[in-house]
Parts: sequence; C-alpha cells; structure tokens
Amino acid sequence: MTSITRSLASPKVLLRAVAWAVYIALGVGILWGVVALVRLQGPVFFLQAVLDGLRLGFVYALIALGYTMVYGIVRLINFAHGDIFMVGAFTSFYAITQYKWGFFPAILLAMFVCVLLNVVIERVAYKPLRNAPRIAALITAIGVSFFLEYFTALKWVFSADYITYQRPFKVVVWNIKGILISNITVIIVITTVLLLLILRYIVYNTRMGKAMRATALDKPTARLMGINVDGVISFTFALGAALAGAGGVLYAIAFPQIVTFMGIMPGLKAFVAAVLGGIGNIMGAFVGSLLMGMVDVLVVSFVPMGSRLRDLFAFLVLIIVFLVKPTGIFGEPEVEKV
Amino acid sequence: MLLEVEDLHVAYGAIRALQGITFHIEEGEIVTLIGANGAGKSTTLRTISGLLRPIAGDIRFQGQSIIRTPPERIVKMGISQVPEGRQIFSKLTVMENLEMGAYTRRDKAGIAAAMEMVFASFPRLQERRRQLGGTLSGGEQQMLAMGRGLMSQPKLLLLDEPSMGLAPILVDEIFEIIRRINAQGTSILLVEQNAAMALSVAHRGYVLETGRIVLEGTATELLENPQVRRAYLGG
Amino acid sequence: MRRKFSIPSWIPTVLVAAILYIGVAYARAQGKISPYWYQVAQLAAVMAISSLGLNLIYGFNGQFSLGHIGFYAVGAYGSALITKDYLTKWSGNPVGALSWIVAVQIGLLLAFFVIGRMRLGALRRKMRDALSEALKPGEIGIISAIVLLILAAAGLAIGAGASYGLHLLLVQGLGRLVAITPKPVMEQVILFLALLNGGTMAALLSYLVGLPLLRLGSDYFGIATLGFAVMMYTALQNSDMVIPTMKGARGMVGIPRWTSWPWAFGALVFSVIVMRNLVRSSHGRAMISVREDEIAAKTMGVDVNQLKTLAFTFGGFFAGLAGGLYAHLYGFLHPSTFNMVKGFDPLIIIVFGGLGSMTGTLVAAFLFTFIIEGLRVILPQGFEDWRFVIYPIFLLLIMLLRQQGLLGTSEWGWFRAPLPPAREIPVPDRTVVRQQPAAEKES
Amino acid sequence: MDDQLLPPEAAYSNRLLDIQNLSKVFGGLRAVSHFDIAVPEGGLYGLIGPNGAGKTTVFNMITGVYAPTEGAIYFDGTDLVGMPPHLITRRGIARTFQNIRLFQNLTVLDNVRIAYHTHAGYGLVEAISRLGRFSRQERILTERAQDFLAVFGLHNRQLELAKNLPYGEQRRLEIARALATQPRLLLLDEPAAGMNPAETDTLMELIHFIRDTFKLTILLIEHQMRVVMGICEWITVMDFGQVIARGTPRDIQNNERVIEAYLGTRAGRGMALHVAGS
Repeated sequence: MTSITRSLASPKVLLRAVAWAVYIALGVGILWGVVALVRLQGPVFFLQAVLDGLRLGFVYALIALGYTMVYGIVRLINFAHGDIFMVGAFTSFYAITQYKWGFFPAILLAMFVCVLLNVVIERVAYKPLRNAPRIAALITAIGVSFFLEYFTALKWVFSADYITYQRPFKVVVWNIKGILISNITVIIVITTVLLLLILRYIVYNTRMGKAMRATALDKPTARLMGINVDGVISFTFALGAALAGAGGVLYAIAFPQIVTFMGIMPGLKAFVAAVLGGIGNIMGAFVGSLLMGMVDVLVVSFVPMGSRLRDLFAFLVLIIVFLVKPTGIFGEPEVEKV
Repeated sequence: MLLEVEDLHVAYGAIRALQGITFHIEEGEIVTLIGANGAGKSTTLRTISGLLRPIAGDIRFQGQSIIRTPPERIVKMGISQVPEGRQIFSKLTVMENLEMGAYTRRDKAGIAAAMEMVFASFPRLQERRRQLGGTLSGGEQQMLAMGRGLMSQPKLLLLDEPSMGLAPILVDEIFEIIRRINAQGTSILLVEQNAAMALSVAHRGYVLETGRIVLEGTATELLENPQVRRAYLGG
Repeated sequence: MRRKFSIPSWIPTVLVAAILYIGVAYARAQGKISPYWYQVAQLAAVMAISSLGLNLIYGFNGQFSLGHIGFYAVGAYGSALITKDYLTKWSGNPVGALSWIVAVQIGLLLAFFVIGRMRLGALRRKMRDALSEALKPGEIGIISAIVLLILAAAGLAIGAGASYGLHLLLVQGLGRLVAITPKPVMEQVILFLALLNGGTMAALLSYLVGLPLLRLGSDYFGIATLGFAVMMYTALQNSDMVIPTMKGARGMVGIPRWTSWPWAFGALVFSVIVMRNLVRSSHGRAMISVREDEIAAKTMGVDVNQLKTLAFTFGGFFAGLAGGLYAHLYGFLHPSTFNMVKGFDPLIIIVFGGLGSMTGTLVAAFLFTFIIEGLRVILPQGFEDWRFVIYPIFLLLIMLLRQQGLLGTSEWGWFRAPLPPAREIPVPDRTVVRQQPAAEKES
Repeated sequence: MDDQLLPPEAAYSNRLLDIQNLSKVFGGLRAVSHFDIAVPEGGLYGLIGPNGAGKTTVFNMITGVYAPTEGAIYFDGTDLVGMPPHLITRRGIARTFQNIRLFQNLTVLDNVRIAYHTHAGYGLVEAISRLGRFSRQERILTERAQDFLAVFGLHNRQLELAKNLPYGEQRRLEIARALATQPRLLLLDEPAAGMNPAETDTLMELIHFIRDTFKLTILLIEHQMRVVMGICEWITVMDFGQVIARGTPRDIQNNERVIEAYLGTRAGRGMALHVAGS
C-alpha cells in the first residue's frame, strides 16, 4: 500500500504523466492534420491524391533503382541517368507516334536502346576513370548529362521544343465511388511491379546478381573470387538503364509532353528518393520513391500554391530526413575504421 | 615447382613494401611466411593473386608468368586467396558466399560436389547456410572464408592470418583443418604472425622483415633458430 | 638552409595583375575591344570570385558542396534589391531595403549570440541527467526539444525586436546621408553597400545552412546542398509572392548596371587577398588538414566543425559578392540564371583549374568564361546550339586526359605558401635518431 | 581474478589516466568488455595482446573517436566520455595511429604546425589582415615547429611532402606531430609496425628519450612482445576485449594465460619454457 502511495507522489510518476500528455498531444496533432487534409477537399479527393502519388512514385522507383545500384557499386552519382530516362521516352515516341508500334514492342525497344546507350557511356566515359579521384567521374557524368540534353535538342536529332506524345492506346477511366482510376495507372503499376519482380529475381537469384551484390560490398574480395568486376559494373549500368528506359515510356504516357530536358527534375527527384531510402539499398530506393511521389502530389493538392512549390517541399523532406537520420531511412550508419 | 617468386619488388607510393623477395612452393607443400606487422606478408599475397602490380620481379605459377594476369584469370588458373580479416560478404548468405567462391566454375554438379565437401569439413557452415555472412561469429567467418577459398578447388591456397582474432581453441581447430586440406593435395602458402603455430604445421618457412626475406629453412630449423625466437616469439 | 636573395614573390604577381587590369581598361578606352568582350572580362572576374569561394569549401576544406549557386543567387537578389530600391523606392524609401537587410542580419546575429549564450547544449544535458531516472530517452528528447524550442524562439524574438529598432534608426540615418551626398558619389556608396550586403547575406545563410548540414559528410553533404540549391531556385521562382519587385519567374528588371571593370577587378583583388591570407595562415592550414584527414585533424586538437563552418561561411561570402556583381553587370535577374546546370559552372572551374589551387582557379575561371562566351561568337550562324554539345566534349576530354586539373594543387608566385625564414636550426646535442645510414636507405 | 593478477597500479597514488569498466559493442559484437586500467603519471605503460584483441578500440575511445557503450575514462580526474576529440587533445592527450595518418599532401613542417594550431596565438582577423600579432606569432610557431623537427632529425626535410618520406621517417614525423600538441599523455599505436629489428631498437631508445625529455606519460600498444618487454614498466594484456593479465614484464612473460593467448595452446606449452629460459 505504502509503496503505491509513495510512487504516486514521486516526481517520476508526474513526469511520466507529462510525457504521456505530450505523446497524446502529438498523436492528436498528427491525426488532426490528416483529418484536416481529408476534410479540406473531401475524402475522395484525398484518396485520389494518394493514388496519384503512388502512381508517380512507381515511375520514380524505376529511375531511382538505377541510381541506387550504380551508386552502390561504383559510388558515382550518375547525373546522366535522368537523361537516359529521357532517351527512353523519345525512343518510344518515335516507335509509337511515327511508326505506330504497340505499347509492348515500344517499351522493349526503349529499354534496349537505353541499355545500349548506357553501356557505351560507361565504357567510354566512366571506365577510364575508375582509379581517378571520384570527382573526375562526377564531372564526367555532368558532362555526359549536358551532352545528352543538348545534343538531342539539336534540330536534326530530336528537337528543342515540347512534343506532344500520343499514347498507343485509348485512355479508359473507371469511376469507383468518385475515385478516378485510368488504365494508365493500371499499366504503370503492372509494368513497374513486373519489372521490379524481374529485377529482384536477377539480383537475388542469378549468378550475375549475386556477383553484383558481392562487388558492391567489397570490390577487392570480389576480384579474389574471380568475379570480373568491370563486367559486373557494365551489367549494373545496363540493368539501371533498362529500368530507366521503361520509366521514361511510362512517364511519357502519364504526362504526354516530352522535351529533351524532361529528365532533369524527375531524375533529380528519383535520386533524392534513392538517397532518402538509403543509397545503395534497393528496398530503400523503392520506399523512398513512393514517399517522394506522395509528397509531390500531396503538396500540389493541399498546399496553397503547391504546384509551384512542390520541388521546394521535396527537398525539404530530404533535408529533414537527413537531419534525423544522416544516411537515409534504410541506410546504415557509416563507421570509419581507425 | 608450383609457384616461383623471383626478386619481387612492390611499392605503395613512396613506401616500398617489398624489396626483392624470392621464394618458391613445391607441389603439396605448406609454406609459411612469418614476420611482424607491416613486414610485407599480406603485400606478397595480394601481389600473387593479382590485386597489386609489382614494380619489378616475376611470379610464375606452374612455369607461367602471372604478374600481368588479372585476378579473375589467376583464380581460374588455380590460385585462391583467403584474405586477411576474412572479408566475408556480410549481406550475402553463407550459401551465396560459397557460390561466390565457385564463381569461375560453370559446372553445376562440380559446384554442388565442392559445396558438399566444404560442408563435410565445416559442418557448422551447413547448419547456418541460410544465415547472412555478417551474423556469423569470428571463428565461423574464418571457416566460411576458408570454405569459400576452397570452392574453386585451387591447386594453391593462400591463407592470410587465419588465426587473427580467434580464441586459442579455435586456432587449434583452424590449423587442424589447414593440415587436412593439405593432406587432400592442396598446396598452401600461409601467412601468419603466430609464428610458433604456423611453423608447427608448415613444411618450410620464410622470415620476412621490412620487405626482405632474412631467413629461410624447414619449419623445425626455424623453430630452433634463436634469432627467430628472439624476434618473433618474445624473449 | 640559407637561400640566396630573390625577388619577393608578390612582385611578379602584382605585375601580372596590373598588366591584366590596365590591359583591359586601356583596350576598352581605345575601343580595341567591344562592349561585349568588356562585359565578358567582368563576368570572368565574377566567376573567379565565386569559384574561389567554392575552392575554399571543396578544394581546401574538402567539403563537397553542390549548393554554391544558391548563395550566388542570394547575393545577386539581395544586392539588387538594395540598389533598385535606391532608384525606384519600391520599399517606400530609397534606403528602406538596405536598412531592413542590414537590420535583419544584425538581428539574426544577435539572436544567435543570445541563443548561444543560453548554452542550450549544456541545458539539454542537464535536463537529460535530471530526468533520466524518471523518463525514457525518447520522452526526454521530446520534452527537452520543446523547452529548447521555446528558449530559441525567445532568442529569436529578442533578435527580431532589436532588428526592428535598428531598422528605424538606420532608415533615419541613411536617409539623411542620401540627402546630403551628391548623387554620383551616393550611387557608388550604395553599390558598395549592396555588394557588401550580398556577401554578408550569403555568408549568414551559409553559416545557418552549414551548421546542421556540415555534419553529414562527403556525398550526403553534396546532396543536401544540391537540395538547398533547388529549394532556392524554387523559392526565387515564387519570390513575387513575398516581395513583388523580385517578379518571381518573370525575372527581376530595372537593376542599375553599375558594375564596371574597376569594380569587378577590385572585388576580385579583394577576394584574392582575403582568400590567400586566410589559406596561408594557421587557420588555413587547419582547414586543409580537415580535407586531408578529418580524424587525424581532430586528434591534433583542430575543431573540425568550426573550421568547416568557417570555410563554408567564407565561401558563401565570396559567392554572394560575386552574385551581387553579376546582378549589376547585366541589370536583369532570372531564376533560371541560378538553375542546376549553371550551378555546376564553379565546380567545373575549380576541378579544371585544380582543387586546392588558387592560381588554377583564377586561370580556369578566365579561360572557362572566355571559351564559353567565345563559342557563342566563333560558331557560324545556325550552329549556336552546338555550344553546349561541344562544351561537354571538352569537359570529357579534360577529365580523361588530366584528372587532377590544370595545376593540381600547385600554386604560383604570391599564392604559394611562404617559405619559412632562413635560419640556423639548432640541433639538440643528443640527437634522438642514431645515425644508421644502412637502415635509412632500406626504409 | 587470481591473486597474482591483482593490478599492480593499486599501489599508485597518482593516476593520470584511470579507465573503469569500459565496454564497446559494435552491432552486437563486443569489441571491448569491462576493460580497466590505471596509468600512473610519468609511467611507460604497455597495452599488448594479439591482433583483434580490442587495443586500438580502447585508444579510439580514450581519444573520443568512438563513444564507449559503457564505462568511464578519467584523465587527471575528469571524465572524458562524451567529450569531442579535439577537446580531449587540448586537455593533453595525443596519439599516433596504427596505419600512419599524416596529412599526406602537406609538408613536413605544416604537419607539425597544424598540431600547434591551438596555440597559434592570433585570430582570424589578424590572419586575414596580416596585422597585429600575426607575423610575430607565425614566426615563433614556425621556429618552434622547426626546433621540434630538429629533435627528431627531420629538420632537413621540412619542405618535403609527408607522403614522400620513407616509412620510418613517416612514423617519426607522426610522433613529432603528436608531441607538438603538447600532451601530458602520449598514446602510441604499434609504433614498431613495419620496422626491422635495428629500426625497432632505435625506436625504443626514442620512446625513452621522449618520456624523459618531455616529462610525459606514455601508453603504448604493441603487438610484438619484444618491444614491450624492452621498455615498458607495466603491462596490461588484452585478449577478446578483456584484460587477461597485468604486471611487470617479468610477470607477464611467465604468465601462462598470456603465452596461451599469444602462441596458442599446444605450441604455447612448449614455448613457455623457451620464453622463461631466455
């Protein structure tokens, strides 16, 4: 008995009560925020925004995976990756709009062209710099990015103007209790999930995939195992390019205006998504991309002037995550050996 | 002669790690290189397996020079290195680590057989084959590293500090395994700081000191040598 | 260690600078170069200042920043607001913007001083110790964070109050100054104050941004600063929501074009002197040691975080100063001038010139600007679009052929670390190291 | 713990460094476990053990590079846990590193001058304007650094880049640099690594000389028994992150647990006789 009364009077219990009050206040605050968002435009609008956010997130994921795999294996921020994405979109544009190809042949062609391009870039621009200071490869990546953007903007290559992209199929929209779902969303989700499953299979179940993971973990030991590290690196660039190519096609289908500079912002956001999730981590890139897509759409839908400020919020989220967890959501803290 | 190293010089920038070392390994032998930290033992192994390029000298494996051969080809030729500090792929499972050891081989049946053999020598690895490499204990990691090195069924196994950071009882076990591997016909180049232990299993040994070989002889000779004892065994 | 008498290293350096300055000024006066090239020369000086700042951050201090352009933009808009205000009185008073910006900066500094005086870190530790018996670490974290936030807000409020008061004083004082000074003189004074403000605003901002972000280290810091640059770009596109005269995405016009070759070159000389003297001092050496090996630097007693912040703040100042000059060079500012593509320019310049080489940065900045602008002129009609196709190819070739940049880390003339004065070094009677030539040769 | 393993430092009155119950866990792995040591002022103390025993981790915790999982590190009566590394150095602890960590691209002179940065004696404004105390202090600082280099026989190489020095001189420079921070306690991490016996002998002399000249306390990590036996007054032996023995060199040489840890059981039995006999 006495112990109970004593403990009730102790500062410990009082402080615990204060702590609980704070918890409850925070919880209520967050709940209130969500409810306020939902009530602002109605639950249908909110769900629609979430759905659109996920759709965009899936496309980001396709780009982010290439970023994260390349970084994981050669520690290079491959700034040209967003432009590979652009090339994918343009390839499919020519296939679909000019030559009337179907969706599937077009996406396969885009992936193939991107793979070829990226492997060539890797061999010509990055491989000679493998033992150089990392900044040299980064500057080269920036150079490649400029080159792809401005070269393709020449009149006789693609064009410097915005081009309208014609979808290879009719858009069908289903209305489920007010929430609009189009076949574009369905195609994006299905294609992305399919590609991610294939990627998962390659990375975890094939000889090459295992070699990739081993190389990312420890290059010298991988060489001691007899793994041809240069080959593995080329393969990684190819894999990333295939996904980015597919991502370009899907992005163009969702937002049918293409231009040779279209890769910059999605590329940057996808990269940020990869970092957000913990760079080098495939799962992290996926989760980070969904988060990034969500932030994009929710800001546009709910923040006043959101459509103009979306990029600001995207990077704000990155910086906040950095301050809380400096290596991203799934990233592991780096311990330097002394 | 399985491996001949002739007047090998290796440098890191201004620091000359090896200054002309010459030694050889016969088929079926265990040869040990002993010496203090920084004497150049690991450098020698890394040069043999192709990670480092010498500035002068030659390494011949079964009569063929390998100083310009990339590491992956050297593994294929039959030299496999178990690196210092184990260097397990921490995010790969035990099985996957072993598969990486057999990366140069394409015959599924042969790989399966090799894995059986490794599991037979290291039953504990079989128990943990689905576990991530990073979650193993130090001793298990050393076994995994050695098992991984054996997966390519090498003619010559390079072992770098297998006793490092292990409890004495485990050290005994590891050295017992080294003896067994050798008995099955694999030649071994063993680099150790634990000189007494290394000399107890080796046939012959070389003593390295700041990048030079200062002594060589059979294991018994070296064990008896007062100079070795003074320098490396305390006293 | 005795050396023969030689010419002091600053003499050839001053000579080269004088020739460059007089050459351009004379050629312009004689009409030998067109106004266009005269402007390019000034732009080159501006790029040099900005790049020097980035080289201090990345080349000397080793912090990989991709956000330099953001500080450049702050300096540009910050100083343009002041001079434009003087001409158009958009804030209702010819010196309203100036007094506000100065007052807010001083207020912020005061707030930081006050908050620093509160010793929040120690307070937090005390709270943690006092509460650790009763609460879980997470709960303590939340409670102490709330207390700290309240205290910090109080500090900021003090700063805000002070800056409001200061603003009232400054408007009065500066207004009177404007009234009594002749116009041509006042224009120069206002430009000077505007440039100085561009620099200090950028420096203050980089201090604030650097404080939390510099802890991240290597690539993560690069990405976070890239994020800062993109945020700044987006903010500028929407700046008209806050200050209408900045005109957001339509671009700010009506900025007086007061930058001239003497201003640009003078600012460059000033930056070079500050930078060189900083680098060739104990502080500079400590900065370089952070680049070389952070952990070893810490164990030498070097306050690594302080020096990173220092380098980042100085770098930000140079960027802001350069931005201010840029704004008054062209008289027009648009957010796209500060987009990511342009943001890489200083990085390319310092890598091209050599990381950790002031001489290299200066040479590279002039070469870079003249090549980029030169391509515009040289390329035949209809091929202007090729400018940015040729330029990345150059970039690739340079990186493939010369990875350490033009000059590596070597310096020329006055930029070199001064040699220690010649003197007999007393060798102690008992030399520690026994002479053993054989062993010496071996190692 | 056996009676014979009672820490001899129990008798010391003046403990400059006193570590109690220090542990460090790296992701589930206990690198150091309940480690304690008491280093007397002016002593030359050895910390030995096989590779991977956790010696360097102890150094990293003393100098603040790693934060201990638990335990306390008292230096001259103040607990250092939680203090940032540069403040620990300024309190008077300097160290060298197992794999030399010089400022490779700086000159030998600058390496030492950086260690003097805390005592530079002029401010930022003076540095940029080159007014006030700058010239005088900079000259004094340079001369002191040069004198220091002269003590270590490196004054003729002061303008050489650190990375261009041969190995032995790099080690010496690292010690000179550590001493320039004006420490009371010097931590040496395997100073003899990579040296041949002749160089090692010189080094041992140097360590004695440093201790006597600069009135220092030295804590030394070594892997080679010979070095430690030759110069240390007291020794603590670690294995698997734990203290397994303490005592004078003579005690340690004959301690069975130590021999076992070093040489392995089977070989150890035989070797113990040799060691004892020599």
